[in-house]
This record gives sequence, C-alpha cells and structure tokens, in this order.
Amino acid sequence: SDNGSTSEGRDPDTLVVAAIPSENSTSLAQQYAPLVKLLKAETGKKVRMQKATSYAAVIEAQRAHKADIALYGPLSYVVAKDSGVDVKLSGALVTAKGAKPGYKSYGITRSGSKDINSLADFKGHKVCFVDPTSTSGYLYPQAGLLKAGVKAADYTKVMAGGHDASALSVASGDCDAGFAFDTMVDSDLIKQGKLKKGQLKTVWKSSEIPGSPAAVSTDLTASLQKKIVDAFLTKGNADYMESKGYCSGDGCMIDGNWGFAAVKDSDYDSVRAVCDATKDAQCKDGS
Amino acid sequence: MTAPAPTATAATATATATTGSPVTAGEPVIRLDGLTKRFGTGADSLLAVDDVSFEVRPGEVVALLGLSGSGKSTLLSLLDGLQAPTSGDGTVLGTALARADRSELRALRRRIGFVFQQFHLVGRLSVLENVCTGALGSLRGPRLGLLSYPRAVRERALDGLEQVGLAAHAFQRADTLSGGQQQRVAVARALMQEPGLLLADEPVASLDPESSAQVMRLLARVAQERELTVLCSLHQVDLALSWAHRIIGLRAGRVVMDVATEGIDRATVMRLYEEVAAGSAEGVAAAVAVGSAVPPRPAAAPGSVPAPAAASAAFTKGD
Amino acid sequence: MTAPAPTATAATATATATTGSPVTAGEPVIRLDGLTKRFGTGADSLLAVDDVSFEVRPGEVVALLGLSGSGKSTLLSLLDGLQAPTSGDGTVLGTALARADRSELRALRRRIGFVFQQFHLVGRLSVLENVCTGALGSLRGPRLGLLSYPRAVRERALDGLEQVGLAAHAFQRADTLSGGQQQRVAVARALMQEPGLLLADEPVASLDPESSAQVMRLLARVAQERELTVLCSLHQVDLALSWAHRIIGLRAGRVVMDVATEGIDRATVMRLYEEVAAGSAEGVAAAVAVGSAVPPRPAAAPGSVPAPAAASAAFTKGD
Amino acid sequence: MAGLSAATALLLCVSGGVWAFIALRLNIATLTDSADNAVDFLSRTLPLDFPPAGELLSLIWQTLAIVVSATVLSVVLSVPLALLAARNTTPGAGARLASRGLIVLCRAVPEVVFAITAFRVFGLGGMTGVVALGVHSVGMVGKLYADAVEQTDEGPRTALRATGAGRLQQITAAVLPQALPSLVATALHRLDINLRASAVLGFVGVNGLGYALSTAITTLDYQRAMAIALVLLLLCFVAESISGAIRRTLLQDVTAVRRPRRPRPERKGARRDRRPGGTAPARPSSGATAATTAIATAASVAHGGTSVRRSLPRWDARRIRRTTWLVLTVALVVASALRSGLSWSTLRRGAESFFPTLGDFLPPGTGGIGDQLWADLWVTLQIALAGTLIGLVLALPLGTLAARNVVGSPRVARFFRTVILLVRAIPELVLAIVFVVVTGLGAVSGALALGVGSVGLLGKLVADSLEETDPGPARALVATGARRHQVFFGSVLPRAWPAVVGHLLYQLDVNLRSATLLGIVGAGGIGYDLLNAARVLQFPVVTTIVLMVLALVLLIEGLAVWVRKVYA
Ligand SMILES: Nc1ncnc2c1ncn2[C@@H]1O[C@H](COP(=O)(O)OP(=O)(O)OP(=O)(O)O)[C@@H](O)[C@H]1O
Ligand SMILES: Nc1ncnc2c1ncn2[C@@H]1O[C@H](COP(=O)(O)OP(=O)(O)OP(=O)(O)O)[C@@H](O)[C@H]1O
Ligand SMILES: [Mg+2]
Ligand SMILES: [Mg+2]
Ligand SMILES: O=P([O-])([O-])[O-]
Repeated sequence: SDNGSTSEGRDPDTLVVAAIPSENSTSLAQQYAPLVKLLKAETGKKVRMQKATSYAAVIEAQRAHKADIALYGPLSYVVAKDSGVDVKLSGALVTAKGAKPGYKSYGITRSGSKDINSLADFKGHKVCFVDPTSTSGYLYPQAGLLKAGVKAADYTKVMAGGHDASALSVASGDCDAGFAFDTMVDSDLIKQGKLKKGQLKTVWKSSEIPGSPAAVSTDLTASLQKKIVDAFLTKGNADYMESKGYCSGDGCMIDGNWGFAAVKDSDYDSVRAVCDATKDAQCKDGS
Repeated sequence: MTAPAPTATAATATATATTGSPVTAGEPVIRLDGLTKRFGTGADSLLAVDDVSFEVRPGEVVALLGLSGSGKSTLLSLLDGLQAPTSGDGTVLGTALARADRSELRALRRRIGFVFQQFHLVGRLSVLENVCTGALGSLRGPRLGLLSYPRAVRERALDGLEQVGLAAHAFQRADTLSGGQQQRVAVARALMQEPGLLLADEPVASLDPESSAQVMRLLARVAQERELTVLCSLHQVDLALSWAHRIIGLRAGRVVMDVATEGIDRATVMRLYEEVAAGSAEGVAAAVAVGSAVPPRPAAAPGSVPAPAAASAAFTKGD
Repeated sequence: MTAPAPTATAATATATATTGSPVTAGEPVIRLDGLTKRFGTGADSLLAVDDVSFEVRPGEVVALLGLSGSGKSTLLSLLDGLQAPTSGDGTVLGTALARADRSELRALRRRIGFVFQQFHLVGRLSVLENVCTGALGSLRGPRLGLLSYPRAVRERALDGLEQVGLAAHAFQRADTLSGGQQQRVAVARALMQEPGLLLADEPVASLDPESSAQVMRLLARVAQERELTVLCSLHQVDLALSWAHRIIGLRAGRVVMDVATEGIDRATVMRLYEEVAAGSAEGVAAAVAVGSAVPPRPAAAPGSVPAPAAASAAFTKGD
Repeated sequence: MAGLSAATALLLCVSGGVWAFIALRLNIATLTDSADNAVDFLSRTLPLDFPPAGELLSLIWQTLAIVVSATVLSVVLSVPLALLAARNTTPGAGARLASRGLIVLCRAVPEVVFAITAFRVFGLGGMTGVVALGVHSVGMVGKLYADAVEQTDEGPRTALRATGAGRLQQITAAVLPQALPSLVATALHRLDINLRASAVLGFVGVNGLGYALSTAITTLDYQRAMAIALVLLLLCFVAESISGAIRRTLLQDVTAVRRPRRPRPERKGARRDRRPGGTAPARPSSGATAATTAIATAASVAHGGTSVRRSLPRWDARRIRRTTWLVLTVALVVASALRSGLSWSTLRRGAESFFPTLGDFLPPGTGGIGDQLWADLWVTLQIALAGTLIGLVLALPLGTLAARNVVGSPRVARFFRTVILLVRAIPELVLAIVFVVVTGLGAVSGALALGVGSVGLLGKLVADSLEETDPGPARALVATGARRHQVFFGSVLPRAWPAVVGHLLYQLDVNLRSATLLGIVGAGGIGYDLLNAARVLQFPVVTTIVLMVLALVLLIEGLAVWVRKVYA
C-alpha cells in the first residue's frame, strides 16, 4: 500500500483497512463486506480488509504505513494517536441512526449478595476484571474504583480473560463482584442460556465510553483522506448501503452497528482522563 | 580383565559335561513337520527355511551347523514363535507353533531360553539388570530399575554372571562391554529363565577358545543337571563334535545332514561346508544317509568340551 | 542360498595366500609407545589398554589374540584414532595418534581399512550401497543414494561382494542379512578403501569354517597383492597360526605374548588363555620370551588358510 | 513401490510450499525495502524494563509451578497414549487409531479453547491452567513419544519377548529405557514451550510470565515485553542445559569421534620400574615377573578386587548424583502441584460440570459463515505450507549444524543450539509484529513469522533426532576416512531420515494450528475465526472449526505415519 507516494502524500492503489472486531458483536457473518464495497466505489481504489485481534499489530502497521484505515477500540485510538502515529478520526460506530456512539461498563455482583451494593463495597472482596487491555473490563472500572475510594490493595484482583468469563465467574461465585460491558450482562449471556435474567445485579454503570472509531492515516493525500472521511460519515451506514444494493437486511450491520457518526478527538478525552487517573500501563505510549 | 570365573575347572584337560545324560524316551520336545519360511514374494523371494522336518527328544543336545545364510537363525526364531512359519507346522514343548495364540506363545517362550546371535542387550541398562530381565516371564507386572526386581532374582542373576565370569562387570552399562562380554551376558540372561529348552544362536561366536569352552561347559552342565534340551547353532565343528549328541546340518534352508556325533568323523561333517559346485552333493547326501535315523542316544556317549589349554589333541573326542 | 561365489577356489585343499610376501625393511607401519586407555575415573575405572608398546613392519600379517575383554577392540580403535589414548602415544602410517588434528586423522583413516566387531552397517541401506560407502574417503562431496556413486565405484563394490560370496544379495536391505552375511559386507566395505593397513576386529567370528577360510584367504591375497599390513583380532588359534606371520597376545590390556607363528606350537599359544589361578604365568612368560624379537619374516614362511573340505589334517601348515 | 509413492507425496508437499510461496507473493525485495522499519521497531525495545525483583520472582515461581504441573500431567497422559499409538507397542489397530486420534485432537484444539472450556469446568484458578496447558501439550508430547518409541531398536525387545515376558514387561524393561533420553528431552522441551504458552493462563485468572508478556505487547510496552522475554529465555536456557546434561549422560558416546587430546604427563608410580629408561619400546619381555604382574592385575580386575558381593550398585559419586537429581525433581513436581492449586474439591467440581460444558459445544454449527470457513481454511493451508517451506530451508541446515555427532566440534554445535534456542525464545507476537512492520498486515507476514518461528521447533527436533542415531554405522564411515558431511549423508541421515520427515510433517501441522497467531496479525485464516468465535461465545462454531482443523491435521498425521512406515 505504500506505492504511489508523492510530495503531497501517499496515493496507493490498494487501501488496506485493518479491523479489530469488537467483542460485543454477536454475529460472525461478513461484518465488513458492505463497507469494503462502499469504500471501493467512493475512492475508486482496490480495498483489502485485514482482520486482526492484536491492537499492537494494527497500531504498528499504521505507524509503518502498512495500514491506511483502522477500525478499533477507543483505547487503541488513544494509544495510537498519543504515541505519535499520524491518524485522524473519520467517525465512530453507533448502534442505531441518530444514537450517540458509546457503551458502558457494568459493576456486577450476584443478586443474592446483600453486602455489595456499590463499588465501595467491593473492598475486601475478590473482584473479576476482563484483562488489562480492556477499556470497559479494566480501565474504566479501575477509574471507578479509585473514585469510590477503593485502592488496589483493598481487594483481590482476578483477570478472567473475557467479558463472559468475568460475568460467569461472578455468577458461579468464583468472584464476589466483577466488571463486564453492558450488553454482555443485559442480553448476550442470557440469550446463550448461561445466565438467568436477574441472576446478577448491576451495582455500577460507568460513564459513557466513546464508540469504536475509524481512523485514517494522515500521510495519504488530502483528497483521498477527504473521500474516505466523507464516505464514512455520509454513506457508511446500513440504510445507504442497503439502498445501493451492497447488502440486505441484517447483513448491512457493520460489526453489529448501524453505521458511523461524527466524532472529535476531544470526545476521547474521557479515555485520556481515565488513563491519567489510573496511570495504567496500557495507556503508556508504547515507546 | 574377565579371567574365567573360578567355578570353571579348566585344570582338567577335558572336562566332562553332558556325560551320562540319557535321552529320555518321552514325547519329543521338538517335532517339525515341513516347516517353511519364505521372505518376500514373487521372483525375489527367498526360502530361508525349506520344508524342515525333524524331532528332538528330551535331554538331547543338538548342534545346528551350516553355511552362513543357510537359515539357522531363521529356524531357531521359528521354533521360539518369534516369526510365523509360511507353511508347515511344528510342535515345541507340546505347543503347535502355527496354531498357538498369543498367550500360548508367551507361555511357551517362558519355557524356552533363547540366546540371540546379535545379543540384543538393552544397552542403556546395567549388565545385572539385563540378566534380571531374563526372569520377567516368571514375575508379575512390569519392572523398571534394578530395585524393582526381588532380591532373590538379583542374587540369582549375580550367580549367573559369576558363572560366565562377569561378576565384576555387574554394574557396567551393557553397551560398554566388549563383544564377548555381551555375548556372555546374553547367555546368562537366557539361563535366568530356568528353561526346559534352550535355543542358542552361535552363543560363542565372539568368544575366545577359553571363554567358549567355559560357556559350552556351562550349558552342558545345566543341560545335564536340569534335563535341558539344547538346540544350538554353531560354527565350530570340533566344539559341536565334542559337545553335542547330534548334528543337524542345514544348506539353503534344507536339512541335508542329521547325524549322531558318536562315531562320525570330522571330515564327514566338514562336507557340509563343501562347495556345491565341487560336485560333492553325494557326499552330503551320504552324510544325510548316516543321520537318516534319529539316533537314540546311548547313555554312555556324551560330548565333552575341550579345555582351552589343550592343544589340537584335545580336539579328538572322548574323556 | 549364498553358496560361496565361484571366484573362491575351494577345490585345492590348501590355498596359498600370504606366501612370499616378504616383510619390507622400511619404517614400521605401526609403532606404539606406552599406549594406554582408561575408561572411567576413580575406583571404578578400568585400564582397557595398558602401556602397550610394539612395532609392526610393512607387509606383516599380525593376529591379535586374547581373552574376551582383554582390550583387543579398544586397541584397534585407538590405532584408527577412533578413540583418544589416555596416555602414551603411537605412530600409525607416519601419523602420531596423540598429536594429530582432525584432518590428519581423517587422512590417516582413509588409508586404514577397519572391520568392526559389530559390523556397523547402515541397516536401512542396501548391501551394495553399504559397500560403496567404503569409498567415501576417496570421493569428493556427499553421497545420497546408490546412483550418486560413480559407476566405477559401484562396479568395484560389486566385485567386492562377489569376492565375499554375496553378489546375489547386493540389493537386499542390510538389516535383513544373516549375521555372517553382514560380517562379510563389513569386510567388503573395508576393502573398498584399498587401504595400506587393515585393522580387522574378529572379522570371521560369525562365519562358518568355509566362509571364514574364504574371507581369510581373501584378506591374505589382498595383503600379498597390495603389500597390505594386517592387524586382525581373532579367536581361532588355528586360523591365526596358519594365516598370520606373528601373534600378539593381550591379557588385561597388556601385551603378554609376541611371537612369530613360524615354529611355535599350538599349545604354547593356548597358554594365553590359561586360567591365571592355575599358576601358569611362567608359561605365558616363556611364550613372551619366544617372541621378544620381532620376527623378520622369511620369504618362504607364509601362513596358509585351510580349505573347509579338508579335515583336521588341513590345520597343519604348509602348502 | 511404496517408497516411490511416499517420495511423490513428499515432493507434492514441497511443491505445495513453493506454490504457496509464490501465490502469497512472498518476495525478498519487499522484505529488504522495509527492513529499516523493523530496525526502528526493535530499537524501541531498548532499554529493557524489568519488573521489580520481588514481583518477578513471584511471577516466575507462579508460572513455573503451573507449567511444571501441566508438563507432568501431559507426560503422565502421553506415555500410555504413546504406547498405544506406536506401531511396535500397540495392542491392535483399533487402539492405535483411537489413541492417535486422541493425540491429534489434543493438538488440534488450541490452548485458548481448552482454557475457555476448562474454565467452565473447574472455574478460575491454577488447576484450570494446568488442565488447559497439560491436555493441549499431550498433542505434541504424545506424538513425539510415540515416534521415539517407534524409533527404538527392536532387538532387545524381541529378546525379552523370547523370555516369555508380557507386553508391559517388555515395554518397561526394553523399550522405555531406550526411549528415555528422548522422553526426558521432549518433556523439557515442552516445559519451555509451555512457559511461553502460559499467556493463556491470563484467561483463567492466573497472572504469570506469559501473561505479563502478552499484556506488555498488547499495551505496546515492548521494553517490558523484551525484558520478560529475556527472563523466559534464561529459563529456557536452564531447561535446555538440564536437558542437554541429561541427554549427554543418558546418550553417552553419541559423538562419533572424541578428538584426541594431547596426552597428559603420565603418573605411573608403581609401574615405573618396569620401563627402565622409558624410551625403548620395551615389550614386557623384561622377564617372567613382568608377565606375572600383568596377569595378576588381570585377575584382580576380573574379580572386581573386592570381596563383598552386592546385588545393587555401590553408592558412588554417580549414583549419588543421579539419586539427588531424582529427589530434587520429585520435590519440585510435588511443590508445583501444591502451588498450582490442585485439590479434591476442584476435581469434584470438574467431574460434575464436565458433560454439561461439553454440551455447549454440541452440535457443531457454522454460525452462518460456512463458506467463509472453507475459504479461510484454504488460506491457512497456504500460509502453513509456505511457512513450513521457509522453516525447512532455515531449520534443516541449522538443526544439522547443532547436532554434535554431525559437526564434531562441540563448540560449533553449541553455538547453533543457542541460535535455535534464541529463535524459540523470541515471543511469537513480537516476531509477527516485526513482519507486520516489514510487510504489512496479512498472509505474507503470517507466513514469514511462521517460517522463522519454525526454526525454534524444527531445528531442535532435527538436531535431537540426528544425535539419537546409533553411533556405530557412523563410526564405521568415520573409519573409512570419510569427511563429516559424507558421514552425515552416508550414515546419519539415512538412519534419521524417517524421524526428520516425520518432524517436518509435524511442523506443517504445528504451523497449521499456529493459525491463531496469523489471526492476530490479520492474515485471516481459520485461526482467526476460531479465536473470534470463542470470543463471542459461539461454541458450536468453535467445534466446527476444530473439526475442520482436526480433519486436516489427521490427514497430515496419516501421511506422516505412512511415510515413517515406508521409510522405517
Ligand atoms: N566405553 C567403555 N566404558 C567402560 N568400559 C569399557 C568401554 N569400552 C570397553 N570397556 C571395557 O574395556 C575392556 C576391554 O574391552 P574390549 O572391547 O577392548 O575387549 P576385547 O578384547 O575386544 O574383547 P572381546 O573379545 O570380548 O571383543 C572390557 O572389560 C570392557 O568392558
Ligand atoms: N527379514 C528378512 N528379509 C529377507 N531376507 C531375510 C530376512 N531374514 C533373513 N533373510 C535371509 O534368509 C537367509 C537365512 O538367514 P539366517 O539369518 O537364517 O542365516 P543363518 O544360517 O543364521 O546365517 P549366519 O550363520 O550367517 O548367521 C539369508 O540369506 C538372509 O539374507
Ligand atoms: Mg544367523
Ligand atoms: Mg572386541
Ligand atoms: O472492548 P473492551 O476494550 O472494552 O474490552
């Protein structure tokens, strides 16, 4: 993708789109095919979709100019941006038309546990997190706990490895309390039959976590950047793509979302603030 | 190193060994009926054992002679059920080779001692443990390490090693032994079984004359004491003549000679090795004729093993 | 199977072999000076070769005799630089064993044929390819597969196989051969090198008398034709007496006998194997005295190998 | 005939690799172009940043405890499975097929999936980690054990068969002692693989070295990552040198030739008098006394010089050393088992929830992406073939140079062993990122990462199997004056050939399964689908993917078994 560089910037024949599918999507079906068709039509370039699960790989690929557009989590964007990768936001995913991009982290415990009713009550208990790279499963909860006056030394920290594992561990009693993102608790596990409705109670909800952004490399030519941003913001949604015949019905959802909405870099300051509050390793700039 | 153990009495020039072991008149220990083993198929196939039929009575000590590649090793391994015959059958210690199932074969092998031409020691184990493995057939359960064998077994193994002059090497790794030492360990292992029949494949090939005689004396003594039947392939004609009751000669897988050692002369036996091209087929045939009737052993006609110090004179028979 | 190849002339009762191979007066081929090999350390250590010093002249055919475990194999492998001596030194074909570096040792080995007691064939390769590997030292580059050897080498290997009576088995896998057949392949492989010195470790142990004689005749003939020096460990005293110029006797790693075969009688040599306990030390000492001077071979006193068909009479020397 | 078709099959595999190499547009030019990106990336790993000593030590011990327990578990499960699976020890074709299948299944299911499953069975904790790592390890350990058992010399076993010993007796007395060095080496090798694989423990709530490593990488903290990698490397060195020491004592005499050392000055003492002057090549002809002395020596040596008759070896230095090692090992294993949280209650809980959990994975489903799965399987195969070809080209020479019996100079061999070990110690993810930085996200970086990664495993396996060949025939060729490479091709390689081919096919199978790595760097492939399906709790899809991979792995395994049989 790094052919065709000029003084104004790169103008590659093939656009490489790197995506880290989010964990709260429920479908495995072709999540990005309509988007690829859209980008192809709007930029006139070939488009290659590369799905990965490593934040690090995607960020380093962007840094080395081997990826032109990235779809990843809010934290990844912040880390990439703040560690000096030349990217700019071109939108963030929203679940429905007009919705505000974002999701929440839940603090949970078993319905039966009478003594845990707030984050402050997590003190002295075994607490399940997801993993240290998770925004909703670790970073925001850390900030929440600190705000509630609970220090790291006050509870036993357990990394459950996944949002499901964290929620299920709380349900089974392996942990007294824990964290997971909203839909995992509200619907995903219940649909799976792994949790009964009302088995867990939610004792804390985080502030809104900004939605998963799309970021475009700023070393591309200005006109190409503009084409891409326009495509995301005005046409990158289920309604438009269905009307163009790129897809139909649920197949038009992008990784479980309706489409993109505009966001500013400052929308992610909340993530930065949380990072500042927790001073956590994952917020470091990686160099 | 390894001077012969003091148990062997080399002082007497000709130590009598199988003397006075009468062949009992019971059921034959071995009875072969057209036993045949073919390797490979088609044009390239090779008849290693070809329509062999003979009987061996209890207590008989038989030497198996023949040119290199004449099928001695193959025949012995057929008798122990280690290879399946291509056709024909044989009965060994009452077990029909071709019909026996796995557990019958195992029970049979437990009663047969076998000394391999290539020794087949477990190189990484100590000499003593190698000898102990000979007792496995009579022990229950798997064994791992010398300590896992009952003390009695270890003691018996040590006795065996002493008899073959290797007590001093008991804890040496088997693969660091000299060729002849390994061969003697293999003999000691086979005797650990306290077998009723001993099949030995050139058990003294790698041994000097003294050690050979010592091993053969040992085998002869055990044969006599325990009414053991022995079938042993050999390359030393003189040893065979002095030690065995009977000689069976193989050629290209066929039995071409079957004679009592009593009264036969060396030259006759040597004809077994004569070149085919030399037109000596009749010679061999004549020899076969000599042996055509299995000789009922006269009680007083034992083989004797020449002691090493004896000069060529010792190669004449008698004691 | 494997009737001896027609090249061998067994019809003559006593095929002359080393006849008329005078020992040249040049530099000794082997000169050992206190060569010693100790295995292990501390109390359990074992002196396998103990302060051995002797010389072998070009063209000499020497038999190495000794009890099992007396250090014959170890001595031979020291001479080929396959093991490093613990102390002492030796010069073989002009190369000082203890000082030679890797490439010098390799150059030395290229000129020495070695027949291993355990044959050491590459079991998965064909017989012919095993023989061909003997020529590797004189070829450049690696070889993989029979076809990678020059045609001339393959032809020569086939000739070698014919000489040991195994031409018919050329394409059989080496590990399916009988014991004696494998041993003969090992001999053929060593001769492929066209060596100046042949070290053979019991090269006929697994062979019947006919095949033994055939192999020894072959070695003797090659020795004579190519002015080859031969040092060969043996267990057959008669063969040694009839075939070698000189006998070196080992006991517990020490040279205790060094005699010319000319004029020595069997009984004297047999004392080498006598039990220590029997108080016969003087006998051996006497034998040692006999051999104290390295015998310059009289041109007319060759050893001869008895042909198989000959009866014991053949064991007398002469032709 | 069979030989010809086996050769054809192997040739097809290699051409497959070449084709995949071309199809993925792997070319050296693009590599060198972006090499400075890699250099730049690697420079960001400096200076190394180690965790505080106390934390580090507790990380090491925690990880070690679980990893040791897991490896022991895999050995305990693998020995019987391998004996059932090996051609020469199996009781029957049915048992052989079943145990081979089981071993392959353990291999086909990635640790992550075992972790996710074991979590549902045992809950969070060390025990789950032990089971996940241990059971997955059976896939490799069981296979290599079966190979090692097949590699043993049949002679000694036949000899025991001839004594009427039962099958199990033959195996313990003749087969296992022969295979022992290989069994120990494989276990230690797996131990260091598991050390690095312990990242998966993060999924079961256990913080360990592996997890700290993967966390460091995902947070772009390469300084910390490389520091931890270095710690892992040191642990691997320890494991490797222990395994090397064991191999040396157990294998003894592997080297064809010991280089003659300059003779040390003699200390003859008592015997000096026998050699007056010490110059003349004095034959012991100096008189009867000399001969008598010699013979007396013979006598005393022959009879051991001692009067005590013992049926067990003396407690000499060697035996004491061996016993000490044994006791220490047992102590470590017991301590590890305790530390890793082995308990009856977890076991009971496991027994109860095993089948319900299994139910989650059944029946297999496609989650509506059946077509995509097939396409991805194809991509995976392509990448695996290309990666294995790269591995072959790199690992064969490196592995050969690392075998002590091939190169002769122990120093050279040790150097190449170290190179192989270093490659093995580089975190796979770091390797992958390096190639992402060089070639971009996608199949190419995946194949390259796999190829270079292969050196660590394949190189070691090749070196080990070369070292394990019977030294006899090699000695015979050395004795002809053949050069080292001639000895190698003339004797060592023909003997080790079946094992080497087996290892090569095994590497293909490893690479196929390393597809999870490929998913991580965006190469696509079935591994990504597997991880993703597990992430979004679509377990029936996980089952389908595992079955697809299993089929492919079985195919390769079948090929390997057949080739080994043909070349046996
Ligand atoms: N690697 C080794 N480690 C320890 N001892 C050894 C080793 N190799 C040989 N020995 C011992 O050295 C002694 C001499 O062995 P060697 O093989 O040289 O005997 P040999 O004369 O060839 O005997 P044979 O006629 O039985 O072949 C034997 O006692 C043997 O056990
Ligand atoms: N597995 C096999 N496959 C093919 N041929 C074989 C096999 N085993 C043995 N043979 C052949 O069968 C013939 C007989 O071999 P056997 O080992 O029985 O001979 P032998 O009489 O013991 O010879 P030796 O005295 O040399 O040990 C030989 O020609 C040998 O090459
Ligand atoms: Mg044989
Ligand atoms: Mg020897
Ligand atoms: O998707 P998360 O980063 O919130 O786990």
